[in-house]
Amino acid sequence: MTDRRIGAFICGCGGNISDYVDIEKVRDEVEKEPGVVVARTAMFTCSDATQREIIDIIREQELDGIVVASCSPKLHLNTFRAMARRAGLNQYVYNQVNIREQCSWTHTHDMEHATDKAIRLIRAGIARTLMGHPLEMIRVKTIPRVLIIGAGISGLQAARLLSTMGIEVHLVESAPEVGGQVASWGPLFPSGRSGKELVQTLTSMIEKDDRIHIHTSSQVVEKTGNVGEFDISIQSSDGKRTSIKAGAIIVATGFQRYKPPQGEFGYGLPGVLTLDEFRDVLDNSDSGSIRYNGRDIKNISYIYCVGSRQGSNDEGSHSYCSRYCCTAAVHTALLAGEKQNPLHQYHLFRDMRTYGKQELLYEEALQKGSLFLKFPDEEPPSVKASNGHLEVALKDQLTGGEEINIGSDLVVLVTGMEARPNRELIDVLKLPVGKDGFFNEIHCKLRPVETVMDGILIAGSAQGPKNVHESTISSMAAVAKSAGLLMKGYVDLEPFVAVVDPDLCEWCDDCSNACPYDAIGKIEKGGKAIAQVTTAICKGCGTCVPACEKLAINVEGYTHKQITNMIDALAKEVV
Amino acid sequence: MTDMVESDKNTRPSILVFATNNISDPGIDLAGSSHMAYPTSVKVIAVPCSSGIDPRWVLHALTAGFDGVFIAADGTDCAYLPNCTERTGQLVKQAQQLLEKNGHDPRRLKMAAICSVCAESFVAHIESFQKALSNM
Amino acid sequence: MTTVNTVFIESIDPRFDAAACMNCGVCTALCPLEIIPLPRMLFREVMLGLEDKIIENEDTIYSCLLCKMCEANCPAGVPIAENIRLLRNYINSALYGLGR
Amino acid sequence: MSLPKKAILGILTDNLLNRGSVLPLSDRTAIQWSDGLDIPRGGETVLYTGHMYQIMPYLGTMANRMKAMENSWITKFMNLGRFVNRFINVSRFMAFPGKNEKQTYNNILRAIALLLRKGGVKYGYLYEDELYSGALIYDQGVDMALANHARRVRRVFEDHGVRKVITVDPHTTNMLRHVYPEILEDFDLEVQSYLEVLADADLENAEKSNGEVMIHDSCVYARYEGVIEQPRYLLRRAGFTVKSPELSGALTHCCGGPIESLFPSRAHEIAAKRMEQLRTMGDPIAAMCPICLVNLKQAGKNNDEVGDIAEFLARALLEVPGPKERVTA
Repeated sequence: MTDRRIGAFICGCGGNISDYVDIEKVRDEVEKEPGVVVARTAMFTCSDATQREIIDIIREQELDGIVVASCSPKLHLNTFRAMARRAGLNQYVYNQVNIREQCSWTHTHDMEHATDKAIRLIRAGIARTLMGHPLEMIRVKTIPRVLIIGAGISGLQAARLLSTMGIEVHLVESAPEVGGQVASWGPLFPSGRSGKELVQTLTSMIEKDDRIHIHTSSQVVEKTGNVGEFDISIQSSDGKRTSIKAGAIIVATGFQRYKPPQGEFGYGLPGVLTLDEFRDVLDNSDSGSIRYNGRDIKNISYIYCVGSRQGSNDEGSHSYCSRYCCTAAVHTALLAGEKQNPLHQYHLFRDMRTYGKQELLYEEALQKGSLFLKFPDEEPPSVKASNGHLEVALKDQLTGGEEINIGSDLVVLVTGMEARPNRELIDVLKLPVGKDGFFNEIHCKLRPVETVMDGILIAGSAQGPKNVHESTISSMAAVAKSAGLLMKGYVDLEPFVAVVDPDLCEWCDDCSNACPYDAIGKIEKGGKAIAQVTTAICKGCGTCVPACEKLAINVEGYTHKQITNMIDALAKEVV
Repeated sequence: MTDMVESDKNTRPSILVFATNNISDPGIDLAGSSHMAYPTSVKVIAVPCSSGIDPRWVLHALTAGFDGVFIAADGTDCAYLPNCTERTGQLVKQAQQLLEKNGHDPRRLKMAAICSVCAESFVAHIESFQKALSNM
Repeated sequence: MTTVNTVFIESIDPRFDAAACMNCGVCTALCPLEIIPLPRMLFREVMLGLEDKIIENEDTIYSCLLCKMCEANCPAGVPIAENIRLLRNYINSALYGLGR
Repeated sequence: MSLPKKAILGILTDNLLNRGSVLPLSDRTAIQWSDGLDIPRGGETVLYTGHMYQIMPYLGTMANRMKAMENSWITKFMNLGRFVNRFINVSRFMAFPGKNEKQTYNNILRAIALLLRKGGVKYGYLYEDELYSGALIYDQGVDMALANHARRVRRVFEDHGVRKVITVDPHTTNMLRHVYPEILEDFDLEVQSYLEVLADADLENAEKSNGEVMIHDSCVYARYEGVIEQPRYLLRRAGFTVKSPELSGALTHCCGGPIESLFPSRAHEIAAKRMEQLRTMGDPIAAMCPICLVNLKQAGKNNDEVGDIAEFLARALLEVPGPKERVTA
């Protein structure tokens, strides 16, 4: 049998579990499992009092493994890991079994079978614990230097802030100048300062800063190493290569503007412009009038959501909202209204998304006479040229589907953002991108700006459409994350990585080929070639596991033995 | 009579679900938080990524007595692998071949992408899979 | 298909103000006369310069009670009664030649 | 076919421009109510009737005739009517109210005057110098005609050195308090409705309970002028138990009156609908606006069903004959 000493603690969750699962019966059954020396129920296992009781039991009974059957591990895994540590145990001999979200709450009408299921789930947790063993977090040394890719508004902000924290920065920019797209923009909401001014302020700070090294006309071409110590090669347009060591990488490569194909909403006809093109017209018009092609502009129609929220969810489609364009268009209309009065401005929209403080801008535009017309998603407006004018036809939903024809001097297509084509960079960094082409963060709320690659963070619109404000916020988050990582001098990583059984392994390189992160190499050990996992690079995805015919490679916490024993425990009848 | 049917539905056909820690397991949690019902014969093991599910585990589950295995994959949302769907699809094919070789109906393995808010879709998949399994 | 008439828009009294209307429909729901195009749709038609629509709705414009049931409950604070009055004013002077 | 709006509005406008009122009254008709009250002429504070109560008996009978005309061949001749009206006061021929009706409305004004006196309020009256406020013309959006008229009204106040005006109906209150300051520069008279004045005045409570009364709020008082609590307070002090229909106060339902002159049938439908709402309890109904009063009376079964709030207050507080009988000084 086993000499393990496992404690099982079953939570009633104040009725959330105990109303639907007979937790006393569960305890009686679980207590009989081999290896279990103590099984208890509690009303609230997560309460301080119960945690203290469990700690006492762990010490008295000299437990070497614990299972808590309660809510989803997403809620309390770390609570009970901390409890295990306080009791003097390795936190990885603790396993949490979800008998709330995946049992009591979804089987509220069948207590008998819900109880049966709870018993089986806990048995599986016990099986996993029996086959588990203490693990140590993987500690990696870090270099206090950050490589930032992209010197747009996000990258510049990140560089400046990291420097104030005493962290050295290498700023790599593919263009000959820093500043990115914002550098070419006119007045921005809400400060009213121009993008150009904003970038100049940042640039002048950065240029004076000894801790920030700028590499323009350069690309990242190679990356090895791992969090704490990456080795990066950059290549400038003249072919010169430089290698940089950095503890973390911030990807701030930004977006590119959607360019409508010829004919989309009349694009290509004289007087049909994208929002950016119209901003240029405005910036170059004297005050008192707006002129285009030698004509005074009196009527403007804006068509929203061009290149946004279009198409299905297919690869490369623009099914997302570009966030910034509604506000940008409304802001532009206000600027245009200041240049020329009277000016009739018609905004043809699907949904106005001038959220938060930007709502004030929308209200101002309403008050100043901009008219907003909602067209149905499935019936977009049409644009055609007639007698030197443009005619925009739409069905206005707010007048009950009235078909309205607007004679316009200009039609402005409010275009969105799309992901930059970063193929080479994606290959070098091995960063996952979403189907929309933007870089993926791990979780938009729980772990924003972080990627699955430890030590590689994303900032600004490289992650998805953002306005300048949101971009700088996200770059500050990336700064906080990277500084938090580097200023300690080391980083601890979860130990759920792949491990090779040297007895079973006979190096065939199948696992190494399967690994998406190049984390597996070959070494000589005991006179034979075997696979070796670089733990700091391994993400623990387990892709190598099914590749190995010999069952010689496992992911800690999810070993063949653990999984098959869990399956057996789940399948076994409750007598 | 109704109790009988309800109870039968809860015990058979039994399904083992492989879910992923970051995406599909939270989706299944959400089904519970929303008090959606699916049979108790459905049990979940969460792993880091669906591309790491070993076909031999699938065979083991059917040998151990499960009637079917459902892989709740991350699809294109996977934070580990951009081509996770492809890889998992490949594994499903391998696993189905393995099942067939061992005398099991390959349709006893099913895969679908379940995202972190796909609670309804998960329950619907389970329902249709159970129906399909009952007819095998 | 109706065409936007900017000349008409400019001839309406500039005090006409329905900009804040968000088309919630409270006005329509509360109208004791149950006048359907009043006031939200009518106001949009004014702002869009659909002059034909305004003339079509002449009777509606004069049958408003100005009781302000809608205005007092308008979440956007649109001065509905005043707008109606200004539309009457437009028709009186442009169509009836009154008050000159 | 509806009534020809152009012709009707034309007559009303012409009357206001040429004769100082939409439905010109003789001086005698306008001031008859004050006979025997010995109200001082002019003064810093004046009671201002705005002719609304005095016009009502005429408007009521005229509307009835118009309603009969609404779908008839006579409508064709309305344009001719407008032409003739420039020389002869057509509206006089269209409206011949009965003596009793005139007396009812005059008595309301007398009641108001006496209530104010009882409350210790000192005021004068402008007699034949008083002018109509132009409310109807304002509502119909004939702004140019109104501006001219408003200047005339202001001159009357200036000539008499008036500083404060006590109004007797919601429409005149709104015109003087909110509309005039919009259309006239530096128009800053203090304007209060007699209900507001009385609520602040020193009135003794009634000694006995006077039963229940259903209150009908005026749209203009409730939603334009915020006068909601005062009438209730006064009725309670006068010993009434005040009932309110479901739609009351700021949510009060219109009586239909404002469209009486152009769409009499529609106006009567609205009045009937409102009467249904007010009648649920079977209590007497108190209106506080002459337009409401005339409309609801028309929609009501008999003359007793609806009364003016001033009549209720007078009956309870003045120890003089009630609404049906004549109020004497």
